Amino acid sequence: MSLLTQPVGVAHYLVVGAVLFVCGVICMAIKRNGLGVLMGIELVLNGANLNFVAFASPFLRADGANAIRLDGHVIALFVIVLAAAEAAVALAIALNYYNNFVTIDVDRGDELKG
Amino acid sequence: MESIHWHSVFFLIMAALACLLALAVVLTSNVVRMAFYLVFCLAAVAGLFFLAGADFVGAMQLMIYVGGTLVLLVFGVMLTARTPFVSMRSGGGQWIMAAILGGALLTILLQAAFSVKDWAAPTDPQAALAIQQPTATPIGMGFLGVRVDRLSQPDPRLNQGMSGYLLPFEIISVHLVVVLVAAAYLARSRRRSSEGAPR
Amino acid sequence: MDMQPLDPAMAEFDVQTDEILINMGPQHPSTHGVLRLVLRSDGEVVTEVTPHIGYLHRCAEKIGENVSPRQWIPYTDRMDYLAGMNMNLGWALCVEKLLGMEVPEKARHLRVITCELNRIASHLVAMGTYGLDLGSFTPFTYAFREREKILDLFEELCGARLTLSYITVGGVTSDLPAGWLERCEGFLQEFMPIIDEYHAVLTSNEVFIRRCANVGVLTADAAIDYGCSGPVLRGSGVDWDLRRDGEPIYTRTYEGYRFEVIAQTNGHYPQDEDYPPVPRAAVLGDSWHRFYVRMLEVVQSVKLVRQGMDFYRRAAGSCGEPVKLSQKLPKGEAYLETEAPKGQMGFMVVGDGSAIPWRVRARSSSFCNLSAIGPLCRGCLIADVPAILGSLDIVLGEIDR
Amino acid sequence: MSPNSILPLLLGLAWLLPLASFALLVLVGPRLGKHGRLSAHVATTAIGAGFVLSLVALVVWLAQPAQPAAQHEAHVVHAPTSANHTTDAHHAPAAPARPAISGDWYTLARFGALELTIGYYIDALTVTMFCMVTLIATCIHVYSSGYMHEELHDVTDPLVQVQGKPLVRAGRYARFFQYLSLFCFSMLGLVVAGNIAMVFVFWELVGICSYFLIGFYRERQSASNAANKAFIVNRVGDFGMIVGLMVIWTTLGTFSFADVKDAEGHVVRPGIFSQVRPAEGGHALIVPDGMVKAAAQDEVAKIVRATPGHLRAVAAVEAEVPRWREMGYGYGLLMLAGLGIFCGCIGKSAQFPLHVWLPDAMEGPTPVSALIHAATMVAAGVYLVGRFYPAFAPEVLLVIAYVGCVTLFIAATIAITATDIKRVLAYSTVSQLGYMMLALGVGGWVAGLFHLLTHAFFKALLFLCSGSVIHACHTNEMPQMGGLWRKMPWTAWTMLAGCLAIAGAGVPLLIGLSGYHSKDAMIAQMLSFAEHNPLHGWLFYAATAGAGVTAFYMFRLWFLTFAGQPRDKHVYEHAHESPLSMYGPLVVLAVLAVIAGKIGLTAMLEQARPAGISEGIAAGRELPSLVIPAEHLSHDNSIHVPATLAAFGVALVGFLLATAFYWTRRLDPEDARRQFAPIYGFLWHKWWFDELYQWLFVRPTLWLADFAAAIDRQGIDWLADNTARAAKAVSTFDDWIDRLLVDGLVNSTARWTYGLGLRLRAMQTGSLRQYVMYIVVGTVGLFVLIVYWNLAIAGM
Amino acid sequence: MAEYLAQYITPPWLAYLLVALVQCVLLLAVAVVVAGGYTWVERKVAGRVQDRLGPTRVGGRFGWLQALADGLKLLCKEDLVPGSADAMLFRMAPYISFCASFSVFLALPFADGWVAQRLDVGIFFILAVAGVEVFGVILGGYASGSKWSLFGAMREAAQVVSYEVPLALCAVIPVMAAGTMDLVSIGQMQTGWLSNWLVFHDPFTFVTFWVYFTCATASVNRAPFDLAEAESELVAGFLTEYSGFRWSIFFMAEYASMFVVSGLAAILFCGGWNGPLPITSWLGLTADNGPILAFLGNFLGACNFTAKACLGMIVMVWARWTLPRLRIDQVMTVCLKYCVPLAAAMLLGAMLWTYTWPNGLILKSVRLLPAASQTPAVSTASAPGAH
Repeated sequence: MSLLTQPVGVAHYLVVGAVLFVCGVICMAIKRNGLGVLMGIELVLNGANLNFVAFASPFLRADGANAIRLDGHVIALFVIVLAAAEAAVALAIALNYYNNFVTIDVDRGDELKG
Repeated sequence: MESIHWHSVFFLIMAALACLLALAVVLTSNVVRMAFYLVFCLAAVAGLFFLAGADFVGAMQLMIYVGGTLVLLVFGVMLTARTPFVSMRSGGGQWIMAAILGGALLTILLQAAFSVKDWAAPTDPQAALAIQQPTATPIGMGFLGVRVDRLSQPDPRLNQGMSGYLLPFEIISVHLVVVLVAAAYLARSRRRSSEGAPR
Repeated sequence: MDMQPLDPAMAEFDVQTDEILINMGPQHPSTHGVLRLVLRSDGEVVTEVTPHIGYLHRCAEKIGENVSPRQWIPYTDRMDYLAGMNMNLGWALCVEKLLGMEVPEKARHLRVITCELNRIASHLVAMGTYGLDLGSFTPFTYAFREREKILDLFEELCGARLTLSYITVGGVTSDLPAGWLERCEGFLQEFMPIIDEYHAVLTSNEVFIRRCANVGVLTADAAIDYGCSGPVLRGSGVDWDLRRDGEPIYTRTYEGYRFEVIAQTNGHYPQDEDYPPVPRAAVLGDSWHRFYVRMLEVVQSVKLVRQGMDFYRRAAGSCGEPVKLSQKLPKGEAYLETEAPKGQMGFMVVGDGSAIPWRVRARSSSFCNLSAIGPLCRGCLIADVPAILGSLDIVLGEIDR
Repeated sequence: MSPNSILPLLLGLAWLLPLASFALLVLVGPRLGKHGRLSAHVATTAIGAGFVLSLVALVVWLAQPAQPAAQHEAHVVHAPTSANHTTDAHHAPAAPARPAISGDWYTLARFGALELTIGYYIDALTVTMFCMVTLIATCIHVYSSGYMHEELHDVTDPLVQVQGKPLVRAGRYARFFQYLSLFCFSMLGLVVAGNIAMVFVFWELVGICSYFLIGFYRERQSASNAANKAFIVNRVGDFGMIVGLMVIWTTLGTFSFADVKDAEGHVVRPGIFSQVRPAEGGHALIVPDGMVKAAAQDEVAKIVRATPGHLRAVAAVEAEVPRWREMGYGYGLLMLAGLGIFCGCIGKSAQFPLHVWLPDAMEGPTPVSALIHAATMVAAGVYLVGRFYPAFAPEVLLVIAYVGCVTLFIAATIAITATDIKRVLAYSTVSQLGYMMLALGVGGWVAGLFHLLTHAFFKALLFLCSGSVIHACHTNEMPQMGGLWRKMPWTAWTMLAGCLAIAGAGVPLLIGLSGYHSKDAMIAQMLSFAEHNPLHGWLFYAATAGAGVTAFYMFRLWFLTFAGQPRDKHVYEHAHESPLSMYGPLVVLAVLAVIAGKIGLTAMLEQARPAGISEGIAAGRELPSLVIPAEHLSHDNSIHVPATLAAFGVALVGFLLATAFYWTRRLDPEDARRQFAPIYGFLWHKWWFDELYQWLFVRPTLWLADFAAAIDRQGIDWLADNTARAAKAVSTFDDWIDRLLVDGLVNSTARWTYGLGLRLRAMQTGSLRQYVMYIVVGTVGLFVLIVYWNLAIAGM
Repeated sequence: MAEYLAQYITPPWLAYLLVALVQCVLLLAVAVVVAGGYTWVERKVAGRVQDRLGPTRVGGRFGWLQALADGLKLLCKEDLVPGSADAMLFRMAPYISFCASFSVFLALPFADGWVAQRLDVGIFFILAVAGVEVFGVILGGYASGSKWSLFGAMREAAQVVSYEVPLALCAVIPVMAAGTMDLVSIGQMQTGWLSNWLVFHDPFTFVTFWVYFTCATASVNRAPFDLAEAESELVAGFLTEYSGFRWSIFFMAEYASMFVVSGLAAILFCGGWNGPLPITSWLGLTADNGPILAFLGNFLGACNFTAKACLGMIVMVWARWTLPRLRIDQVMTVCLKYCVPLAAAMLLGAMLWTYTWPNGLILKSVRLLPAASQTPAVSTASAPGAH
């Protein structure tokens, strides 16, 4: 109950970020659908982004002077933009993959197996 | 009874939403539902951005991620959505493996999150956020090479706007254009036509 | 830097997707009835269209072998239910050909007046629903407004609006009521300016032109090969109209009438009025031309009706005596094609000496016109399928009979 | 009559009644009723009466007037003061502190200063344990009367073949209840015992009862082997316990827990507890004088030699004792005593590395498994740790914690793969005992014993349910069951209650089944410990992971047995619900398993908390950085909430995984098995422990015997022959060296390189998802490395 | 209001919850009534365009209760879920669209300061949140389990994602001219005469307005760009399998979106709540003359704004009932070959114009938030010591 009456801090954001990150990693690790892997990557990026934004805010921590401020926001923006770019390329790759293998199952694409 | 701290309440709602939806993304095997959950997970993250005082980043998240990237993703899903591929299940072993590894990673990350005392003990963000603050302008200035939040930079070299983001911004922009062109090129497929001659 | 080896067997496509089969119909807003089209499509691109018919089959021809020719007239109404008069006329002429009958002068002009009015009504429906197929609702209401007036005239004439059974073997069932000609003249007068409105709303509308110009191009040879007729054939530039080029028993009906056959010959239409010009994007034989031919034919029909009214006023005598139900048909057969609004409608009757035909057959123009949809739609977009289908202007009652 | 006099009477009576029953049954058991049918009634009546008496004792205990701490007499062991409960609202005891009651019934013998007595030591723990043991024993007696009905007539044992035919033997109904009565007597004696020697005696008595009952079907080779194994393995632990006893005897001169007082209430001889934690020092742990002197006997000898006069020498020695204590004399002895006692506990409670006997002990009849090998006897080890708690040095506690942790993890993992329903429960028992040990080791005295009590209820329940299932199906193998809930609803639902209880089901932070509360308390204490000792954070993580594994295998068991579709038609069709005498006890135990967390057990246990540990245990001499935090600290929200959520969340994941695997079948267990083939094999073979021991201990012993025989028979011949052979051998050896070293080195280098390449190639699977896994493993590994590297630099 | 209630209701959070609920219900009720009213307007206008009367009977004259009757009819219809549909997504999809399009009202100012939440990045927020609406359509189309619906969804995805680009480009131009993304500030800048409207700021904004309106029509799926539900081709596109209330939710979302884009056009280009003539200042209904008069002025402004937005919507209706539907390739051509380059060119032109005449050639009013004085204020405000 205490969380309802006390202000939250960076740590709480980090917890959410961690959960998203881990979910993303698990997603990447177990989804056989290539687009599922892609979604896992998006989750991972968002988990990281959340951390950047949380670290940027001087109000979420006791040592506000150490907040990374604008850097956090800008890096988060860059991450979003790069994620968009990545999604476009990954989608193109997925489509090509689909055309070549007639499936989107990433387990089928093991031609580089040692 | 202590007064409710609304900022925390909204944080909790958004955080719970984000976490649960992320979990749902992991657990569901239907790729369209995954996309569906992901959208709302990312929207909840955008809500968290707003709560952290990053209005611009939050709106950006909504616009680019939720509005753009995910529509793209869903597009891909629909292009490749043939019934057997909509839900592909993973083996039980991989689930266990992933659960163990994920649990370990989560443990480590949580430990790291709570390792610094200052991070858990904030000043009151509710009061701070109540003050209307422009968030877009500083970012815009930052892109133009002027860090308005670091004007009191003691280092004179860094104070001359050197700490801005003009160059990275340009690089990112060019990168984005190049990547989009490349993606468009990649997405076009070549296949052996049945007629044997180009159409 | 040449990255791509130019292999002639390699074709470059857009984003490649799987082919899917789609059922367009039999319940679909733009199949004009219960037609079922099976589309094989690759994304939005249609690679194959297969029409499936028979959902409206009512054994009309078999019924015709069990009733006397006059009794079968109401069944012909229900073939092309949008042009009942023309159907009646085709059957009546066919039976008359077998019997060797001649109809009185007055009946001949009444037949022309009603058939051409019905042609106008049919083309109005074709125009209105074509707008509907292209996503524009308003022309439909405009077209139906005028069509209603024609149907009002018919109602006054024979009591029915759609299933008319007015023209009969041996003439027409009744003479004109008093004042009918004036009301018809009044209608024609107010109808002529409205045609310009139609041209403004559709024919010369930029979006409309982009939607149907160069879509579904049917060359003249192909049109002839597929047995197309009517506006579909003339839209491909074949100057052929049974009212002028048909069998004598049919052309005799139009004796003394002046009209143009609407077909683009030598690069231009017979222009006796101020019509919107042919857009540059349009190609002979495309949907736009088919639509345009119908619009111009409406004007010709108006002219024919006016001439018919003049002839009627001058004609004397009765308007024909319907043959008796017990009229024996001679041994032998007769086949006659007439120019219905949708195309050439053929009827065949075989008599065996009794009052009941031994064999009755109908040759449907819509059926032949529809058969061309496969090649027309190959490689077009899904949105073009209704556009092409609408330009063919089919009626399922006639196809399935 | 005061409680001080009536409680010994009541509990003594409750203790002796089973003995009487045993005596009666030994004499006339088989003649009581047809085939000894009535022997069940005799034994049940005896233990039932014991239960009633225990309940009366409980009432008397609760009704006795409060005694303020100030009025405590010197010999009274202090119950915890209530100071630490101000912060702990919902665990505050309803009644104020009450002292333990101790005394002797009978003196067996006196060896100089040492008295061997039949004594009692009664505090809240004793009373609670009495109630628990008698209650469960009563239930099991009732259950057994139904379960063992086959023994009422001649038994045909298809598992034993005599000359190609199944063995036919006389029924042993009465014999079974003899053993049960004897066991109850022994167990109660162990609980009531007032000194460590008496504990040892009853310790061995329960051991022998266990031996008898495991080998109940003694004609079966496996049963007889299991009985032997249990007995021998326990001896290993008892050896350590004897060492501990000897240390205590030689250095402290007493076995008694509490002080021995004379009629006026003056202390005649201080007991173990007051020597280790004297009241004058605020019950802080010190090395007792006796141990100091024993360790410093060279110094003592010097002083005695140098000082004339016995009294003056004694005085001089006494004067030196504090200095010696400061120097650390005697601390090793204290640790040795603690470790020794704990060795016994390891054996009895089947802790690593002596856990191997318990699963095999499932050869006995199922009620025995429930009573002895799940609920009571194996818990005796935990009970003894709890009883002897004041005398454990912090280092010993750490050892206890680690042993418990390793045990819980090993056993839990083995339980995942077991298919024998009783074996799953056996490993679960081992694992849960490990939990208790771990909790006790990290300072969770109440938590550990609380779990002991709740565990007794639900584990007895689970075992009885499994007995019911086995009774119905005539097989132990879960793969042949399935869908049984339609056939045996009572068993299914009571077992579900047990599974939920052991998995710790509940509404987090609000309410739950018994297991939820006790596990919660333990994990919170572990987290508290981990926060104070980051280097030992493993314990918390392992225990939390263990909670998930527990939920997984328990629900795996339940789903495999009761849910889904029947896998063996034959078994399914012949299954039936058990008689009332069998499912009646199930219902009683199920109710207890559900509510036991909230009936004031913790408050009861708080009263018995040994003095001096309520505020944590100070650092030991050998590991000065070790901190064992006070238990009430773990009730703080900052510890309690995360611990609860972590335990609950992990258990939920375990449950969901089990659901996905075995109920909804969304995931394929076969697939998982293939994926983890090596790990699966490892677990399936129980971490190769049996084979390891076979190889390490059994086989060397046999070899040694063979070797001796060989020397006897062939020694001389061998010597003669080998003189000649030696020459040949030397040359062969030379040849061998040549091949091995010169050729072999070169060849093996090449082979190793090649083999390594092959192995590494296998890692390059081309599978995207596996690469992701590698990355995560690498990240986690790096993180762990960094964290512990830092800690090692900073903390050590 | 919440503070007031909290005095009487014992758990304070209950009071807050109650107030929030009441406000939500109010907003929803207004939205639903407006959407209902607008269906009536559309039917009437369509009727007139088609030479018909439109609804005449329900509610006496003009059929003004027709929307209610329609609503009742839709409520009474069976809520069908096709067997092959992904039932969960199918049920959720309308709500997504609805929530997205109504969330936008959070940042849409109706008059000077009459906005639920004045956002620093208001225009950005609106474009972002409005973009989510498409997601409901796509999901609904996919989840219906019908090929027609899937086609509708695909078209919607392709179309809306494409049109967001020129739409955002067009929105950037007035933002650049105004120097802020705060919609209230943009509105305040256009106070006064017609000439202060941003559409008359320079020739480029004038052209941009028409481009914007085209793109806005396309991005809210109105004819001639209503490909996603093209009834003559795709039966009803993504709506094919929807019936009853769920269908009407999509419908309301569409109307709300139309209102939003029209309102945005009004704020960005046509002065927002400031009329062609400065009537409020003539009447003295400004903040200088006390709060009551200011309220009146704002009320007039809100009416003005609503009227402008409705005008935009009526234009959309007009276009819908006049033009045939474009084909998907033509829609994409319009977007990528005409709107985007045009908008980009206008952006460049407006940029140069603003650079050359910083205060505009026609727009003479002083900037309310001069960029130069704002920057230091930001830095001091965000310094931690300031609080």
